[in-house]
Amino acid sequence: MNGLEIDNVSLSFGGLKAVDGLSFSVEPGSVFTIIGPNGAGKSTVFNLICRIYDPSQGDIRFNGKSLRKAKSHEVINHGIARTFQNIELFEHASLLDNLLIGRIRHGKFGPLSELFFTRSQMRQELAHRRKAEEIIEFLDLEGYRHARVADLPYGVRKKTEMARALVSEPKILLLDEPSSGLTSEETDDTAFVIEDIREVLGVTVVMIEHDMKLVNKVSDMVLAINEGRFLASGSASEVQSDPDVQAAYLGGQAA
Amino acid sequence: MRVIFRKSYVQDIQLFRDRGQAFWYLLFAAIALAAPLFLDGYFLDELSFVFIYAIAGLGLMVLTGFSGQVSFGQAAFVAIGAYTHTILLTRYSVPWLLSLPIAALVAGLVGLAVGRICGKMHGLYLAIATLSIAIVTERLIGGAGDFTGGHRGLSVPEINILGLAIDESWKVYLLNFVIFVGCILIVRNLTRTRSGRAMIAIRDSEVSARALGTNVAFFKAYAFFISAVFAGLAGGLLAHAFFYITPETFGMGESIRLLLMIVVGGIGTIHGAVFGAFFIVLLPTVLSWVKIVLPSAVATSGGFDSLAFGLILLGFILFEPDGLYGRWTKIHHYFNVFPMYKKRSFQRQKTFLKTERLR
Amino acid sequence: MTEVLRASNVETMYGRVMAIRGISLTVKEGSVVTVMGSNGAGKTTILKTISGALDPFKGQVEFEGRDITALDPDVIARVGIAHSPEGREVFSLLSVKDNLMMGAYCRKDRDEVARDLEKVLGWFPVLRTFLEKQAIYLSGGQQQMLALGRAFMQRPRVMLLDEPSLGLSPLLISEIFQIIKRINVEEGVTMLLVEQNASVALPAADFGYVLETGRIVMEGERDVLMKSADIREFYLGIKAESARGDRRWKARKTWR
Amino acid sequence: MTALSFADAMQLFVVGLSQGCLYSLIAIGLVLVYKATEQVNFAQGEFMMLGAFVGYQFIVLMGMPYWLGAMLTLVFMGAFGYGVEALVVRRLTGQPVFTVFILTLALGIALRAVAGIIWGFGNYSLPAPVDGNLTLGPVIISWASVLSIVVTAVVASALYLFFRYARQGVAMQALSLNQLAAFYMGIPVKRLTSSIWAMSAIFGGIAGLLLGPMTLVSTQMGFIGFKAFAGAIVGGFGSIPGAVIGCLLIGVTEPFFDIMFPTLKGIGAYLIMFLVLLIRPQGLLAQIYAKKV
Repeated sequence: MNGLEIDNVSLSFGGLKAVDGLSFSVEPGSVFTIIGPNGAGKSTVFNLICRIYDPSQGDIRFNGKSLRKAKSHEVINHGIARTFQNIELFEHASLLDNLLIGRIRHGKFGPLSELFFTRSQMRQELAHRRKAEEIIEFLDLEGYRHARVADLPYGVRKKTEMARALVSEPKILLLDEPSSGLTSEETDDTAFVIEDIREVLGVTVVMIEHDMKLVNKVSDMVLAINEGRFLASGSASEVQSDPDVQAAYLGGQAA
Repeated sequence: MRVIFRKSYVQDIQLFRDRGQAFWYLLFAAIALAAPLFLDGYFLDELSFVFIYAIAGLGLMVLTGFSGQVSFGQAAFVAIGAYTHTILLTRYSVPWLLSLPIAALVAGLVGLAVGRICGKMHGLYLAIATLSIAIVTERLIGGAGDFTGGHRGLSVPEINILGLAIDESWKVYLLNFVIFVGCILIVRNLTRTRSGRAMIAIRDSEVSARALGTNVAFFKAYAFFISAVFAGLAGGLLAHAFFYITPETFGMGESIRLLLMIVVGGIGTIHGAVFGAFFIVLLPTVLSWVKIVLPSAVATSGGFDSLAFGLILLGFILFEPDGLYGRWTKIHHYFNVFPMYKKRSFQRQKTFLKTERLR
Repeated sequence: MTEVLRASNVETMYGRVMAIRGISLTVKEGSVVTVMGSNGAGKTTILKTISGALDPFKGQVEFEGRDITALDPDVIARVGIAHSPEGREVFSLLSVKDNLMMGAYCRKDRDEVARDLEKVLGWFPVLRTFLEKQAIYLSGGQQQMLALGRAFMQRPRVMLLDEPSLGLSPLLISEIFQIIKRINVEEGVTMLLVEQNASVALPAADFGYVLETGRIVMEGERDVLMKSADIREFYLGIKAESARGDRRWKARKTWR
Repeated sequence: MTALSFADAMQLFVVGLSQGCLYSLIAIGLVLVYKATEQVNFAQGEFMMLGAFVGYQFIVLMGMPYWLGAMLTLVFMGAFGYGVEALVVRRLTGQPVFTVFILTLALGIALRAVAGIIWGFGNYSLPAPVDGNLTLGPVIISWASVLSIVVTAVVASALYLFFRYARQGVAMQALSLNQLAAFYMGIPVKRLTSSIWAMSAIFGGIAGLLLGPMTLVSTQMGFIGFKAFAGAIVGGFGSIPGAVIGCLLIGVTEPFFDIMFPTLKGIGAYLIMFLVLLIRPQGLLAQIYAKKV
């Protein structure tokens, strides 16, 4: 089958089950949201997909191919790109360089052509640059192109990280709390960006998110987990009306 | 203040930022090429040393400045280069033009192996591991007996390229200069292509470098390889400059000196390696001038040179952590914006320590 | 009510950027004051300037009439200001208990400290179960509780809270804010609260400031702010539904 | 390679043990600073050298009674360590670890030069605190070696307890983990940091006083500090028990290694360290944790 499949995956840290027999699948072209209380294992799921952790049981497949044998730097070659909860940018490089680093999967290692900067190398560099510029325009980052990432405001850094994942031309984008730390105004923008990512770029989005307004606006499918286990899934409104989710996560207050 | 108008993407990846910059660099190159006309042998020899150290420094810059791997063992690769080159020349009569690249490559391969082994180490662990490589290399060369000349050392023949004897200071100077420029171009090319970016990615965040498809172990080893090739090249040239090499020439102290050199120059920039080389080579000369005006009790005491070296370094780290190149850009900036210079734009703030034990 | 904290005309650089430009604010004893604003507006910088982690370029910070501008952060902490920083900043490799006891480092009254420890563990029962565990193993929400508890263990007169809701689930946010309110009411600790999430922060506060690009653009009592159209639109996210549903263009802020 | 008799082996073992204890004393000073401030003091070997020279000044040149001279030396070292932190190292707080590497390397160079200018570049002898030998069956061990073993054991266990239970000890760890947060707690970060450096310099001084009589006092004696580094790294830098274990491991294996491979004399410590790092890149008692992403 197509899309991303998590099949009965478990992982424990020192006896504590962080993820416990979790299964779900993501339809291509959809926006899939994972919600759940803090420490429910949401980021761990991303880390499992990206092979930072090795599951103790179960399989993760993308477009029918198992990822279990892949090394963590090979995951992106399957078309899976991600952002991080606490922003992991290349702080001392410019925004543009960050995006160009995002193009790393689209290049071959050619020591001689690199060190002597041949014409074909130049053409390659220009192609990367054009792609980076496309994404810069797509996310309205023009003004910051040559700024050092460490000097950028938080909201822009957040967008930069998204841009860096997008220049790698992924098939599926994992967003770890895209709205955390943003104001409601910026969160609204994020909603439009996510819709554009899906519609204009045709990228499947899997996100972890707390802001229920954003979740309601963009998700096709919502999965709620708690303590590493499945809690509920369905449309955003179905999941929110689920009594288990209310008790463990929303605390009765309709968001 | 000069503003760069960018009209095409090519502009950002060109060798020079704009015409003005190209003009200045070409002018410098021209002056350097013409230097034998107006400098005497002593200064040409000194400048030769500057170029050679700058080559070794460029290598270390790739390793430490770009890929973020601190190495206290660069002199080991310089030694391997120097010894391979000398032994090939004297024992196997390999032509100079072949011997030097082989020496660089041998050093590079050893570097590759070290990089592969040390790939998982970080910060202090890597620093001490590489330091021990420097110590072990020195001992191994010293202990290898006749093959390397042991602790007695080896004498190095004159440079001879295809029958052309490079026997005078100005010839050696020009040869070193050409190789030096070549090395700069290579490092510059590295910075504007994929591998260079991969190294910077590893330096700043290994996790996301991996997530974006960087084979971290590979590029760490590659950085070691390039750095060792440069060191080996510098070693080959240095052997000629010294005429006679012993294992002690390339001990732990030399490794540390090389590292200090790129710090004084300004870490992470090509300029830094060059500035640092100027500093480290010319410092003793400058100090010998200073000594003339100092009371003889101070000047003749044995520790004066190293005390001065230590104190200058301390001063740099405390007051100008960006090194000579950093100071230079600030002065440059001052004149560029002349009446509007604000001290504020480079003001340092209270900073606080955060643990690096989590990675 | 008397003023306990006052900042007058403070300007602070953050890196190479002027992050706050001439800010004056006052905090009355026993109140909860919130500072709202978007990213990069300078909210964190205000707190850091008050607690001494950043030195202001200009201006003055006073605590109970005493000038505390640009003192070292530990001195300011001992004066009676506890800062619970953004991103929790717990001592990751120390146990939960040691983390809490570090809050009480400067206190000599052992019995009181023990009582306060019990109080904190009463508010956050989860912490009790992890008491001997290293803080790194706590989830984000638990770390937030720990940071809050640790700040309370200082027995401060004023608490500076930086984004206590960051990255927390809706349930946890409401729990944490209940505790914050309790500390304020029951323990009489004055609060200066910086929040992105105005929809939780403003209802919990008595007085609010709105910060935009380093300047205060609006201030007022909670009830006044709650009625402001701009606040409702941009910070509380309550929108007049337009005929076309979601609007993609941005309304202009007028700060009325 | 010659076969070793049991008695010879025991003798070598004891020699190695006391040597390992001296490495440990230097390494403890290193780890102490690292544990509390995450700074690495490459000049720790030079601190030891300075301790030995100051002791030489008081005891030999000025003719003080041994224990008085030794006490004064340690007082001097404490003040010196405190001053170095307060006046020099503090300015670099928050800079990358690498910057502090370089700073302390430079400090080491300067200290060697200063010692050479003051006391000269020769070799000088320092009296041992205790004379005579202890004979245990076939093994002969000097009382000075016994003393160094005892001192190391006492210092290491006292420090272990200090970091585990004392309020200041925990606070020192806290400030190494997150200095800003420690400031926010009202912990007197600056004073504690300087005190740590003072303690570390005192341990360097003790090591210098113990090592001086065995190797002679010279400006070069500080290089032994690199072996202490190797030991601390084998143990997993940042752990005091680890440092002691690592240094003892290196101290004990070194004499055997030197006898087995005479041509490689002196580099055994580094080869052992390399081997350990190959298997455990973080040392025996790892102090590095995975960051959450």
